[in-house]
Amino acid sequence: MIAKVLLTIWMTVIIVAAFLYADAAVGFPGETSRILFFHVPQAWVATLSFLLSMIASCVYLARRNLKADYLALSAAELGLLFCLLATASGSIFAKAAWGSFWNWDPRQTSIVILLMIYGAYFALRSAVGDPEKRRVFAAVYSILAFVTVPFLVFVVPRITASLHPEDTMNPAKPGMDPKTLKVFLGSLLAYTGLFIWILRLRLRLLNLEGMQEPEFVVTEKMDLEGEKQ
Amino acid sequence: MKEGLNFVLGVNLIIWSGLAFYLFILDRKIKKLEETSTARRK
Amino acid sequence: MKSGRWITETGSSTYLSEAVAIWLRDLRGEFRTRYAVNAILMFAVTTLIAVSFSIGSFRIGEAEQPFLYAVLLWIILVFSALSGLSRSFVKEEEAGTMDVLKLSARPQAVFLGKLFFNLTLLGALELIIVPSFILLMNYEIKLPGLFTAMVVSGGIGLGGGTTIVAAMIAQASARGALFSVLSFPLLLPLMITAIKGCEKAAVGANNPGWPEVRIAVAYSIVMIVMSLFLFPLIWEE
Amino acid sequence: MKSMYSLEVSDLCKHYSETLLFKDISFELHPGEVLAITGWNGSGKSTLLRIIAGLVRPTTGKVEMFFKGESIPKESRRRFVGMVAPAFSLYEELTALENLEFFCKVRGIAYDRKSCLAMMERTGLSENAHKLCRNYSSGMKQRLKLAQALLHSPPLLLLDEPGCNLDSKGMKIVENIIAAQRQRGMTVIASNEKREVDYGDRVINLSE
Repeated sequence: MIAKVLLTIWMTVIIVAAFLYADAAVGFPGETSRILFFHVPQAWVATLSFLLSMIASCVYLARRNLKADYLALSAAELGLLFCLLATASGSIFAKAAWGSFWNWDPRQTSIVILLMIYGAYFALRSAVGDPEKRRVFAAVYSILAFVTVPFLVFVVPRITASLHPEDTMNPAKPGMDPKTLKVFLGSLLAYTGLFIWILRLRLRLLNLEGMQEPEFVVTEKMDLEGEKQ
Repeated sequence: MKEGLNFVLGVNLIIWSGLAFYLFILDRKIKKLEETSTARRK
Repeated sequence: MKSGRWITETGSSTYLSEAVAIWLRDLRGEFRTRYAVNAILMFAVTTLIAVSFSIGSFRIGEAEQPFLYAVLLWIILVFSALSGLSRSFVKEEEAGTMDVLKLSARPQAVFLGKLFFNLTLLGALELIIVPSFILLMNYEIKLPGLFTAMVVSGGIGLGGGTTIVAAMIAQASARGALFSVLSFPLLLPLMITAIKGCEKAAVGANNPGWPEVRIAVAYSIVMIVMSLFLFPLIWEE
Repeated sequence: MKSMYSLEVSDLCKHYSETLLFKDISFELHPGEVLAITGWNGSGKSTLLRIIAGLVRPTTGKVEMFFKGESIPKESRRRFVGMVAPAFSLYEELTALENLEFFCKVRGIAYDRKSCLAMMERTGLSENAHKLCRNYSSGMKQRLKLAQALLHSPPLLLLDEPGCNLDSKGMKIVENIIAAQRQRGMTVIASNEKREVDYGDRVINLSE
């Protein structure tokens, strides 16, 4: 409980610091670079949750315990949410810094492709009726999609960058003077904390739903009883 | 330029406090649900 | 029956021979019903005609031609593949032969057999579409060797990436649309690479070691190896 | 011959999301025995057979086949099992012989025309071995499914309503098959027809 209160305070500190304490990075019009204290952690959490969902999927395929699937599902849901946030904040920044909401800069392409993978993941989950098959297929797909991510990270920037000669400086890391770095890392920590907080809430909800299923012979393999959180 | 920042800061803080508050409510609601369901199960 | 021939030892035949049996069976079935070939070729030919009619070789300047034509070629190839490659599994499910196949063949053999079948379809698709695309659009290619290597390795990647997805959607509802939605994100890295490779081939840029072709080959190997591990999980209940 | 093969099913249970199909099904089977499984429609007869064949995963419980005392891994169980079910169908665009040829090769048995033709003879299909299955009547398709299930002379034969769509001659063939299988292997029949249930030495009723 205390952790959540601390996290709330910490995030507030970060928000204030992002606007007052840190100063705007050079090379960007006016104060626009400040959004990066929020945009980059969002993208970071989206990728982190995709990785977590993939690992949970591997665990599910290996041991077929329901908890792993719940984790894979909630991580994917949160990943999609943060991916949308990152795309939105990214295009706001693009509008302010380069004048156009969308110009397929390598960072934007990778985020959109991640968005499409999540979209496909949930399309697959909703298209398979049998619960057992749905969980296996979703797990297999998230592993397959994860395997293509390294190609995206290395292939897309190298190729799309050269496709757009007027590609300007990569906005990922603004000029990292110590003050900005402190706030940036703090924000990264805050967002990761927020991610874990919401994830746990979502997991507890899924467990509650899981318990609603009718009383039937429950095997030790499928332990639906939530062990003490 | 500065006062523009204060406005944006204010908006962000309001959004964040709303979100945090919502999360705390969710937390309590789920805890209550968990108690009732574990009670029913015993 | 002659004296009962008990199958005592388990692996009496290699995966490959079983896969070839499935491949030949699929080819024979396809030759008679032309179920998948029609879908793919119809789609490819109509899109090709539409593209060449609307854009034609006169409207685009010399400078952009190599890149834009490479994009158009690969859009036609990828979406034609997506319109037909799921058929081999979907037909098995709809005809009810999937259960018998599950009972008689090993999952890896089924995957390889279907992969070979899909690659055959893609080979036919490329043999017909790529030359006619080059003719219809009189697409000038300076390095034909690199271009062919790119088209072939891209095609193998297409087959490698989509076969396991086809097996999954065959056992799900809303099959057609789902196949493209699921396959496209997986194919994007391959498609971007192939476009880049074909553009370089057309422009004749010096391109030591054909990096794009090597990326496409690496992609195919990764996807096929991953699919071999994952396929048994989606094949057996 | 007696203890060469055996099948052990221990406290099987299967449910589909809400409905519970059956619970605590246990039995053992040895060569020479025929087990009949009966029950109302939807009582899970076919599902039980599919679980034994390894096509479906049970919610709880275990199915194990032994060869000379050693447990056969699930992946290779299919080489020791032949199954016929109404939901199955063979490749319509191929001829009967091509179907059998395919199933021989895919199971890794050396394909020889003679034994396939002999199998066709045994199921009374020899005169239209070269016709496309699309033009087969449902009875003839059912007999071809029986032929396919016996190709690799499986020690365990699973028959889900073997007699469906069969005329009296067809039923005679099924009887011979069951009699022949009794000599050297195990058989499980799932059916509601009294005649087929009577083939079984033991009967399990799923909807008691």
